[in-house]
Amino acid sequence: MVRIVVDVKLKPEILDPQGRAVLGALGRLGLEGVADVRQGKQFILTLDGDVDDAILAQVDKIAESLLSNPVIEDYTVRVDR
Amino acid sequence: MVRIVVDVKLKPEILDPQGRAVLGALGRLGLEGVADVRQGKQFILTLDGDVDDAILAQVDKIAESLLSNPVIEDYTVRVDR
Amino acid sequence: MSFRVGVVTFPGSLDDRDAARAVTIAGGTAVSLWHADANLHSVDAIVLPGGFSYGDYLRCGAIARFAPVMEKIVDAANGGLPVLGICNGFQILCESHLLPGALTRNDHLHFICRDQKLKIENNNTAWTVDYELGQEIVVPLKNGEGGYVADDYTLDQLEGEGLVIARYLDGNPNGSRRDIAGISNQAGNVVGLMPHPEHAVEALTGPTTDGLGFFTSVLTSLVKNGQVAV
Amino acid sequence: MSVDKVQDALTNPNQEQPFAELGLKQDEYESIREILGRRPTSSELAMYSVMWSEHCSYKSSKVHLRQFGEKAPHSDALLVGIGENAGVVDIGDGWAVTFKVESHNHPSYVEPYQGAATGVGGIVRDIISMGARPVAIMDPLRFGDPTHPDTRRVLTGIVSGVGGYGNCLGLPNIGGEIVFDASYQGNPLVNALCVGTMRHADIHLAKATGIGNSVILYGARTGGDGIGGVSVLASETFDADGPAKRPSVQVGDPFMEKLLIECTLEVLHAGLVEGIQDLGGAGISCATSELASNGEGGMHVWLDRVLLRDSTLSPEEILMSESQERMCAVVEPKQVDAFLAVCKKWDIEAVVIGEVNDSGRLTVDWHGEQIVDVPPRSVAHDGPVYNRPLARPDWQDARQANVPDDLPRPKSANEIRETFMTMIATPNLAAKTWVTSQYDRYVMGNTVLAQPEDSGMIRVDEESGLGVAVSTDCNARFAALDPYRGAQLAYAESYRNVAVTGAVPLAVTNCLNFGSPEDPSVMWQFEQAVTGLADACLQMNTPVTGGNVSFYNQTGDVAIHPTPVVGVLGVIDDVDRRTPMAWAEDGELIYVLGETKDELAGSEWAHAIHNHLGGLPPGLDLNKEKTLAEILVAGSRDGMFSAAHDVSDGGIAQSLAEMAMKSNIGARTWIPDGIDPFVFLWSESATRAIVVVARSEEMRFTAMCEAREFAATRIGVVDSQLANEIGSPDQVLQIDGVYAQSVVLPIGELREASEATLPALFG
Ligand SMILES: Nc1ncnc2c1ncn2[C@@H]1O[C@H](COP(=O)(O)OP(=O)(O)O)[C@@H](O)[C@H]1O
Ligand SMILES: [Mg+2]
Repeated sequence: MVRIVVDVKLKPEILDPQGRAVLGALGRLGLEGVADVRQGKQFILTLDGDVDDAILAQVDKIAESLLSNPVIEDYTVRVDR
Repeated sequence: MVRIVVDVKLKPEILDPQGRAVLGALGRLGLEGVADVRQGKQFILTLDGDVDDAILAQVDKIAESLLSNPVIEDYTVRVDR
Repeated sequence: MSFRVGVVTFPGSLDDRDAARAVTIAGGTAVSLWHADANLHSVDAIVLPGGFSYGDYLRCGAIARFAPVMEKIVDAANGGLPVLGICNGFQILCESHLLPGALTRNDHLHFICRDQKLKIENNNTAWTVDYELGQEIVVPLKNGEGGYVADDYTLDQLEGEGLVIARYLDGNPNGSRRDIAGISNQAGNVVGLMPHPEHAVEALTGPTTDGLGFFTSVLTSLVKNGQVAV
Repeated sequence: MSVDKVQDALTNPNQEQPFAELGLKQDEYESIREILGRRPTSSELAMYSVMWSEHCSYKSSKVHLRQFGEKAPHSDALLVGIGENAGVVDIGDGWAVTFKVESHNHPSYVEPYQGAATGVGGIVRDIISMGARPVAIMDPLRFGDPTHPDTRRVLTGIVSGVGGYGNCLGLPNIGGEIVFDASYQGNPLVNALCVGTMRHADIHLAKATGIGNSVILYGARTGGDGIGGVSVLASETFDADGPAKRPSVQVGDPFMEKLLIECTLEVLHAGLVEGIQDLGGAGISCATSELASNGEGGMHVWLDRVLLRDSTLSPEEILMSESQERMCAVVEPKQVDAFLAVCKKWDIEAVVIGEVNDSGRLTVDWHGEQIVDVPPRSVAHDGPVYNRPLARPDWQDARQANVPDDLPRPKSANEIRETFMTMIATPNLAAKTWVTSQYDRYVMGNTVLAQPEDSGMIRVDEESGLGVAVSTDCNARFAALDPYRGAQLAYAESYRNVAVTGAVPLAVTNCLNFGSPEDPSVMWQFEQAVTGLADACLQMNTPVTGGNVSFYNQTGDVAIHPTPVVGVLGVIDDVDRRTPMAWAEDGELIYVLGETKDELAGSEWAHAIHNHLGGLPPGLDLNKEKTLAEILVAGSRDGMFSAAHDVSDGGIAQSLAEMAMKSNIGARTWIPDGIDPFVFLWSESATRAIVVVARSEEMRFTAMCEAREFAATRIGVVDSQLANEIGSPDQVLQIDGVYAQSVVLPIGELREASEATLPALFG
């Protein structure tokens, strides 16, 4: 069993209200020195068999078209064995 | 500038309707062989200064109390330099 | 004969019956379309209604975009078929790249349901011809992810070409860039709108009947364009 | 994995069993052995333990709840009564309505979001299982001290959970309650009510009829949810590595529930279903034993066919799992394919897990071996019944003697104004918009009235305008002072709220939230409340159609205030005739219906200003309540009222303020002769309402009240010019005759104060 991890985050120029809310809360909880907080999503795909380049290419396409919205988000794909 | 990454995911025994919805869509998009999909959250904290053990301990506490819900979620904290 | 306006039901669509009712009150014939259909049943216009298609757990509209019916709708819209996306429908139109930009989590992080004042900024689209330019209307707004975003270039372009069709008045309810409540494509046949005109078509159940204009507009413009023989 | 088979129970009769860990008493365990004539298998033990729990068997409340049946008024409207998933009432024209309220208190304290979400999910499935389309939900909620730090966690989570689930399901939220009281600190109450509509022909019951029919489980897969206790059994049957971890919290999937609604209605309308049952508490144990017990008495189940989310589940766990979003249907063999096809259309998994037979037994196999063989009635209906000791608490007299008469009251126009501003902003009276704007009230397009109106109102028939109104109410402080009258006052308020909108009250549901039944004081409160409610329903001719009991709402020795939430459903022939709460035009006359007495015990004023709870609750004459309702309904039908609003929490002051804020039109009002201004404004005497009458209707209106010998006092007139006259830029509510002075309240100032409270606390 192999796991493919897709991380999706908002592009830096897009406002992240959840990150901002966390940032505000951190201050109230006494954690100083945090300049910025961004919240992202993570998808963990567990595959039955092994991963080859064809599958990775397919996952990459799905990450781009389904798991992220390229207008506002960036993504990365990595294999976690 | 250092980044602390907090990954939050649902405990394995907790139902993840979001992951299930993605799993269904993957099938329709023709990606075979995916046994399971889980969706998690990622918080990326950017710090002005460096990170020491005291700060990490503080972040750990915040990850437990604010960023995750220990009743249904697990979290990990890592430093990304 | 009367105009056939298709209302698409995806699993998780919620306001499909409301949209159909609005079409009927406006004088059209509502035709229900199923997400798995690869056939538009020769409708003259289409409404993508509000709701939570496929649960919207991933990103609103992200999964619906891949529904078989959407392939046909994208082609038809590019060919000039009038399409109105309301709320979740707007999100689906953006995800399908029929409209630019995206809709993101409300800046206050809460779902919000309230009666919202809007200003009609373009009465030249298939869905707004029955309004006056600058007309102020009140219709319900209800969403968790209604903040319209696009890069500055796109926003400037939308504004420059008059493609913003409605803006929020009396307070921006969700952090939308430039108070944008709805936009259209260049041809004016595809319109996306975050608030819900279909909930403002009867005095008894809506805050006003101001929303009816969207549904009468499409009938008016179909006649004008001679797309349907009366 | 070794499984405890029926055969093992015979060959190994004296094996020790962990019945106590499963919550069974020694004598309960003995009676299971007696029923079976042997020791139960571990699967049977699992089934009995969960079905005989307080939650499922009503063992402590049953003897008292019987009153709802024994004192049931005769009603032709009642199509299905207590005992089914939800009661059904006839509202005319071939339409029927089903409604029920249920609690999800304990899970909502542990995990507020999911607890509240799954609470909504559960009650909605009860409504679907009657064959109805769910059309609205309401959420009566109780929280601890608003300033306690934990209240924020609990409230924000519960509100997002109710909204998150209900909004995604596409059900308008048309009302509810939000009340704060320190007694709920460790025991918030989440009661959820659902209303469904159907044609008479669509009514379905939970029965397994027709020998040879298939039993189909459909919806979400079964996981290890809500089986805390039974892991004792699982751990015994597992090998060395032990079972996987079981979730402590159930997670709701509203999208799955939405599909389940559409799919279920489609199979019902296609005539593919003989009997149907939702899966809630006790999961498959409950569904199969109830279906079999209500039907022809026999059922066989192949448990290994159940589709699982977690393959490590033991049969005991599968029997008890409370995984959400599942349903069970009894289907004729020739219709099974058609049934499965509809499921497929909606992308719902379904599997035949059993068959109806005439064995009179419920038998369950696990991979070819029999693990359960029981009489279904003994599991589902013949559970233990307790007549628990009850005793009037020793503190009750002292509490009733501690009257509020000596509490300092405002004594000047200035002090009245100050009290006014404090009271409208106190958390219990403040605007609840911050919460209710997180709920979709428009979806389905049939919401005629929703919060902050007195009742939620839904149009049932778009052609004729036939509709229903529903309200839920309970002032638990009144019930703490006197549970019998407190329950009746809750009933009366709910009844009045329905009548105020112009609907005729027809039927009742209730959710009885109490402390531990093992405490005789609590049991006494319970018995008093049930008796009060049953007596009121009999006298007012409104049957109780169903409800729910939630016990053990207490922290240590301290129980919550007894909180019998009462929901009343009314019918209105044409929703176009409804009476809203906001007045509309200059010159309309403002009347108070009913009499105001010095009744401040248990009032919001005593609570908010003095943190005082003592004395006797307001008096109640149900005959007068009925007359008031008749006036309200007749006035609505004859078009006499432009607005009406109930008077309850916060008294007349609060009602006038709410009407002024909703309409944003000024009014000149006055204190009638012969009554103290403070008492007039904040007393919580029952059986009162404010009505707004067009001048042209005044004669007809007063004649109607006189004919019925019901007090009607003119106390004001709608006047948008008043602001101009006194040079106020804002519309004003003016009260004359306050210790010979006028109190002027700009409506904007009222609204600001009222709307600021909740966001300041929880925003
Ligand atoms: N307080 C009550 N008043 C009237 N009926 C009640 C009350 N509590 C429970 N009931 C009835 O007892 C029956 C069993 O309740 P319950 O097990 O909660 O049903 P379900 O499992 O369908 O939710 C139902 O018909 C319910 O309406
Ligand atoms: Mg039930």
